Amino acid sequence: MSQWTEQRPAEDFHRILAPDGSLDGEPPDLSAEDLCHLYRSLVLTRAFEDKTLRLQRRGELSIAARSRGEEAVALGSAAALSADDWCFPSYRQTAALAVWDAPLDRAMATLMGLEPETVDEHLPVESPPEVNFTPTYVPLAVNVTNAVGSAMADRFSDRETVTLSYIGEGSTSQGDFHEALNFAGVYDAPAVTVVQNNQWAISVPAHQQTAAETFAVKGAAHGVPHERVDGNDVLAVYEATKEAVERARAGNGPGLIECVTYRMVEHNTADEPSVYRDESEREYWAERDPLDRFEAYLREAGHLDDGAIEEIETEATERVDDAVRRAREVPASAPERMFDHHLHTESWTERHQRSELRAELDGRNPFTDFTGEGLDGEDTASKEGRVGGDEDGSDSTATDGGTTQADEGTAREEGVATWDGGERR
Amino acid sequence: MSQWTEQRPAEDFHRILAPDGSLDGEPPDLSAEDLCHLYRSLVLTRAFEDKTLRLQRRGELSIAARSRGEEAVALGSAAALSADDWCFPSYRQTAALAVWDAPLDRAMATLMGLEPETVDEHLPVESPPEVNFTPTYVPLAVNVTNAVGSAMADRFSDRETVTLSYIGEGSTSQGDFHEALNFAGVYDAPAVTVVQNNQWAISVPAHQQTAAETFAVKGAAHGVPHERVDGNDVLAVYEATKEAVERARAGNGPGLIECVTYRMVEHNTADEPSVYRDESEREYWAERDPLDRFEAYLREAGHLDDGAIEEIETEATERVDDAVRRAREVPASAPERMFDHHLHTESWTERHQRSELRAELDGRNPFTDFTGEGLDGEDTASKEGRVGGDEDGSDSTATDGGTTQADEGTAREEGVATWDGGERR
Amino acid sequence: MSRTDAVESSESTSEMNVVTAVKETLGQEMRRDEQVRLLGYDVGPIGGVYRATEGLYEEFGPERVIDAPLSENGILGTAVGMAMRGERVVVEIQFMGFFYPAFGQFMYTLVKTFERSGGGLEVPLTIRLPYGGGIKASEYHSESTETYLAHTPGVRVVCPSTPAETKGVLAASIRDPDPVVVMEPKNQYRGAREPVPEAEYTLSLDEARLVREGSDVTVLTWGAMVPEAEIAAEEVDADVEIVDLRTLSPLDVEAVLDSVKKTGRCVILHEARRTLGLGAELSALVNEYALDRLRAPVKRATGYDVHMPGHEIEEFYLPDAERAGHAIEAVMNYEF
Amino acid sequence: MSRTDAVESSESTSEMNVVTAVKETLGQEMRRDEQVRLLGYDVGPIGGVYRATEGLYEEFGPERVIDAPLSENGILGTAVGMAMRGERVVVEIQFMGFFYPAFGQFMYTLVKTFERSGGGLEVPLTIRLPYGGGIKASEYHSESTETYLAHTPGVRVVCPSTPAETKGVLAASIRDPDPVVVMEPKNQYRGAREPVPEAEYTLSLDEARLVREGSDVTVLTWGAMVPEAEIAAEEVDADVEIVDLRTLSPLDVEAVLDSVKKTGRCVILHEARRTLGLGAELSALVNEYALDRLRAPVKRATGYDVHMPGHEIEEFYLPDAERAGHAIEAVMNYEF
Ligand SMILES: Cc1ncc(C[n+]2csc(CCOP(=O)(O)OP(=O)(O)O)c2C)c(N)n1
Ligand SMILES: Cc1ncc(C[n+]2csc(CCOP(=O)(O)OP(=O)(O)O)c2C)c(N)n1
Ligand SMILES: [Mg+2]
Ligand SMILES: [Mg+2]
Repeated sequence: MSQWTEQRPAEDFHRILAPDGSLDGEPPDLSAEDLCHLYRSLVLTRAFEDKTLRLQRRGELSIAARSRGEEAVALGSAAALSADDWCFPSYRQTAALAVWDAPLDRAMATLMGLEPETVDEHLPVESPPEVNFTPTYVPLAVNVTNAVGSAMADRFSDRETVTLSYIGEGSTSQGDFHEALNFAGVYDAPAVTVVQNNQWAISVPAHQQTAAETFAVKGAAHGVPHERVDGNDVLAVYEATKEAVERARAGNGPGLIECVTYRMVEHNTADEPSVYRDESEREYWAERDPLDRFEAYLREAGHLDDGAIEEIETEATERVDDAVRRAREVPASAPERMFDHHLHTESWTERHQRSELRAELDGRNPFTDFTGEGLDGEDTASKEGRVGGDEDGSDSTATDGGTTQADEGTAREEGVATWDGGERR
Repeated sequence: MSQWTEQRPAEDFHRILAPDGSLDGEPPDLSAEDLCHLYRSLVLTRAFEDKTLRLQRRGELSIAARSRGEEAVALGSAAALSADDWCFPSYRQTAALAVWDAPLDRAMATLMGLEPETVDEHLPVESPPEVNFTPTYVPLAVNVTNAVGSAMADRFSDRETVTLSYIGEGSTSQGDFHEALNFAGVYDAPAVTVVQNNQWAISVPAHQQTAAETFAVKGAAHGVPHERVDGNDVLAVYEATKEAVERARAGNGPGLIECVTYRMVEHNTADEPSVYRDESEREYWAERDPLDRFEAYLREAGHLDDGAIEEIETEATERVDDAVRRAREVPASAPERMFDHHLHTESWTERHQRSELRAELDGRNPFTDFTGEGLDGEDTASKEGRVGGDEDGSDSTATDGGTTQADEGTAREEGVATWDGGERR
Repeated sequence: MSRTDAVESSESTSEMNVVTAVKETLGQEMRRDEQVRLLGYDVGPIGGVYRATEGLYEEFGPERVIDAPLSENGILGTAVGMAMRGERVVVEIQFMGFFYPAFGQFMYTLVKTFERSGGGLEVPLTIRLPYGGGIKASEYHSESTETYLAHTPGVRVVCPSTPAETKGVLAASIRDPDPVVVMEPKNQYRGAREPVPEAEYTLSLDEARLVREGSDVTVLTWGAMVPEAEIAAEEVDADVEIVDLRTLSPLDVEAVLDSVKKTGRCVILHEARRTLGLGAELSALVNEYALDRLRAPVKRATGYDVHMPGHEIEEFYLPDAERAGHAIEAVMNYEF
Repeated sequence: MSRTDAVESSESTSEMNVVTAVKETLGQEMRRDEQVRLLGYDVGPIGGVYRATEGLYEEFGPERVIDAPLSENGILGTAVGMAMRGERVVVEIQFMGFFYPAFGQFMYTLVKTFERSGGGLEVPLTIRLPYGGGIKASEYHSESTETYLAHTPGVRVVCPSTPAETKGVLAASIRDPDPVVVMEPKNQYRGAREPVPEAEYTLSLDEARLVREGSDVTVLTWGAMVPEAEIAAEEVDADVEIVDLRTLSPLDVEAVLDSVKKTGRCVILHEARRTLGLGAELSALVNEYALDRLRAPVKRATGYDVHMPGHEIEEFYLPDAERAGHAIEAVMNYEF
């Protein structure tokens, strides 16, 4: 019985830069500075992700997923946003964060598995990116529905902001994707959805994912205007997204953009693609690499030269190393962090269980309470005020059970243990 | 703020019979006998459903939903099946059951709210319909996914049977619908899905349900061939479905058919449509009535005359009255029926709770067991054999806890109480 | 535990049943805060299948009272997105039994966003969930499946039992910064009317309500079972204390333990199936923290471990004053 | 309660861990019955992300080992349809935490079809659900949320704890006419190997397993917590009886009560959150039917009522031998 055969997607999509970097159409109106910022962000993304791979191999991250060879998708599309817009990424859009200068140290600390409160405390945001990013979701497709809701809020409140979200081609099989697009269509929501079609969902190829001709055409089911673009051409991605974003901003409803690319590398560090696909196919795609292509174009246009490139690469390495250094300096999260930010008030149960955990950490027996009045005389029964939540601007009073907990000196001695290599996600 | 405005759907769909019953295209190859059977089934459907309305008003049914004016959809499409095919209806497809001569007494008893075991026991199926029908589902859209699974089973087992399922246009907004069509497309499953677009989902009009141009076009999202037909033209519905069914049977994959019709009456007996829609719109649709149209055609073709029609109507009334009579004679279900057919073995919990209920019915206190060994000396602790399930062909042994329970003489004295009319579904 | 009655005699009141209380409260909250928006199918011109949103579409228009496509998961998922942006969305799910398709968005985003964002993103959303049996409805129209919700962290689950409670609890839920599920006892929608204050007020989302004081046995219950407990209390030969939990998650454990420690006996009365119904947790808590005060085992007067049966026999499934009374008598007669 | 060991010394055995036991059993059952088909994403050429289906695609081809589009609800819904037509479908959901989007099909068709059809349509389907923590994975990869399943009638929920148990329980599940969820303790997938009989065999889906006899205290547990209970039993100063529930729904109540009545003390050990975790039901049952034998309150050594934390601190969430030992000591030292 044969394995999947790979299929090359049709190239009848929107393209501006030919694979060799020559112009195949009219380039969008971007300044040299803008173009160089895009390039710099792409280099930074690659440096950052390659670093996560090395850290994972050394046991500092439990898992890492890269977007190598796919960076132009998130880069070009996120660049089409404006300040105050919202972005709901999935896990393969580092470039969207990079292009908006989201703090790398926080991203790295999060990948290291630190609790969000620990990251907030030790790596506070100095200058937040101008675009609002939601945390990445592990469950697939649900972010698209939330993003449409975000856009509906803007539409109902007459704001001009636009919401952009990302989804892998595999995840378009989830009902959430269709429900989201249908709502976007019905309410003319200013929501732009990008399908990052990298041809693979772990081991399942795109042509086994759906019998539809393209992923773009899925928009037709919901009356959502759609376009299919060369996902390795940052200029085409930028232009198509810009058009959809501005149409949405003007009140003319949602858009769907399929960006055709290829997953050049493993699904994530727990995956070994040679088990299920023909790895020679990578050569075809390597010739279409988004970085090489864009670099050739920028050189030809006179925006870049060897010196500038070297400088950009050095800067990227430094920024990534700096982020790693800062992330490593964050102390381990206190175990009690696990209780944080569930509800805005602390219940009897939460307070009781916090004290059980505290007892366990102190080497005391956490099961000595037989009356509900507290462990070993600790008073667990009385009510407490509001804790956690938005510290600024609300009338909440933090208590010692809340987020101000600073007793952090446990775990994380010699790096996080790795996940058994045979187990994959 | 205005109410919804109604929109008349475009009539650029497949049509054979014009609204006045004259031919607008080539009629399908159906014998006079077949045509008259279709007509008879339509008359029967209307008689049956109108009866349910009267029974509901008298308090014998808690709720009833009719397909008046929409009957051609289920009629024409189900008629396109062959013996051994499978059909997964929703609740507005009485005509599909009628055309395959499914027992009306059982359908009526089920509407009266009797437990399925009671119906089986007292109204055993004498000659089962040649097409296999699943029970109707209350939750929307899930039947379509199951139907695609049924078709996948046929395809993987190299059987030539086809599975047909129905869904209202409102329910196409559920993710299940898309997930189902996507699977059907990927596996070339012999599954035909009919969208019964009656323009309304309770109070929500079709044009607020989706921004798509049509419901048929939703098939494009999944590579499923699709067609849009005049749902009030039984011949067009038949022909389109026949084509899709035979394509599927030949191994060429699924089909989606949108049948455009109109909900002439209330959503169900708990609904009052004049609250939310312009009821004068019914006139436009009354001129397009599927029964009148088909009757005119059959008269013109010489297949029907006044005498035959009268005979058919009388027969329909008699069959319906007979079904009601037989259904009414079924004794009320024993309360213990609620435990039947959950699992094939009886657990400690089930046995214990059955004896609690028995105690309660006997006026004894059901909470006297403080040891787990049974109520008032009843032995609840020992294990029992397999019960329920497929009585024939398996090695199961029915016990007194199982389906042979015959102690039935409770409730159902003066008809089931009606549901508060102000509450709607 | 709260003992104060919602109704203070000095205030001006109107007679309301549960469904009018819902409607009045929604209107009041929408007038008070323009970020309150309703989302659900049939909430618009028709005013909801229960008429709980009647008149609101006319008053506030389609951008505040938003009729949605027929998808519970789409409704919940987009509502979460709206709430992340500061809207106070009130979602109506037509029947509790139709909540299940939305379980993905419930688990992944509704209950998780506040935590995953380290407190950075709030989801101030309210889900109205008509629940419970006794209305002779069809399959999935009569469920009481709060276990699926109450086992889940990151969301409040509350269940008012009277018109006045409904108003205060629903208003508090809408104003609360956490996601809250409000289970509405639909068989009380058109039940008894009582005077409800016309002015705005909120009730605690953390505290149980003492319905009736007694010294022999505690009945723990909520929602539509509260009146059944009250009838049983009148009929049995024991001095019954009734605690209306009101907040099913998180639980007011203190109120539960205080009452049971005082009476020494406990009966739990709920419509849900018994196995892993909320009664299991309550019984376990009593066992853990009040064992030495117990004069009898805890008994659970509940539904059975079956799919909610059709309306022909649902009355035999549903617990009522008689079943509650039997349980009370059983624990009263128990001797070690 | 079953006391027999799956392994009888006369049989020929191979060394297996849990994941090889799964793979061998699937292969055996597929050879035995050609209506056994696997459905899930990544079950094909890659052999599953855990390699639990490795080699099966090559042996049985794409119509028996069916790689599906990425939709848990679509997978479950189509699998139910296949099962209604007599196929014995084995569904793999990659992680228990990804089951939630399929809750609609689970509630509406998987658990309901047999009942709704009055026994006319069976759903002989098996869902393989790798569950549990301790593998340093990310969000939603470490859940133990059996409550959502076990509160639901019409489906069996089982959880084997060793390689030999896995083989017998999985085979029995596949052959069973009811839908069965098999929770596989994934942190044991590559754990200790033990000799497992090569021949086909099945184990009971109705009975708990006595892991260790003792007279002072009963520990009720299952799955990956069984070895933790065994360690704790060695370390504490008490004669510990360990009951591996094995079948979480329906429960083997008799086995639970017999053991607790004998020892007079009970500790429950599970990974799930405490509130409405299965321990609540077990504690309530003990309370209801063995109260007068109890020499101490029942204690629940469990996870906390929080979202499963990230891998940095999950070890503090997860119960283990130490937490179990504390609970055992607490109930041993209790005096009325
Ligand atoms: C609801 C859900 N199901 C399954 C998974 C496990 N999973 C993680 S990534 C992945 C494949 C996603 O493929 P695709 O959408 O194409 O995105 P890509 O990884 O190619 O960027 C799967 C199955 C998940 N995270 N969430
Ligand atoms: C999952 C689910 N959600 C909601 C309902 C309640 N409900 C019953 S019928 C209906 C409208 C269905 O409209 P449509 O699909 O157009 O079918 P029609 O009634 O017009 O035939 C709704 C909302 C349900 N039965 N199941
Ligand atoms: Mg992909
Ligand atoms: Mg409709």
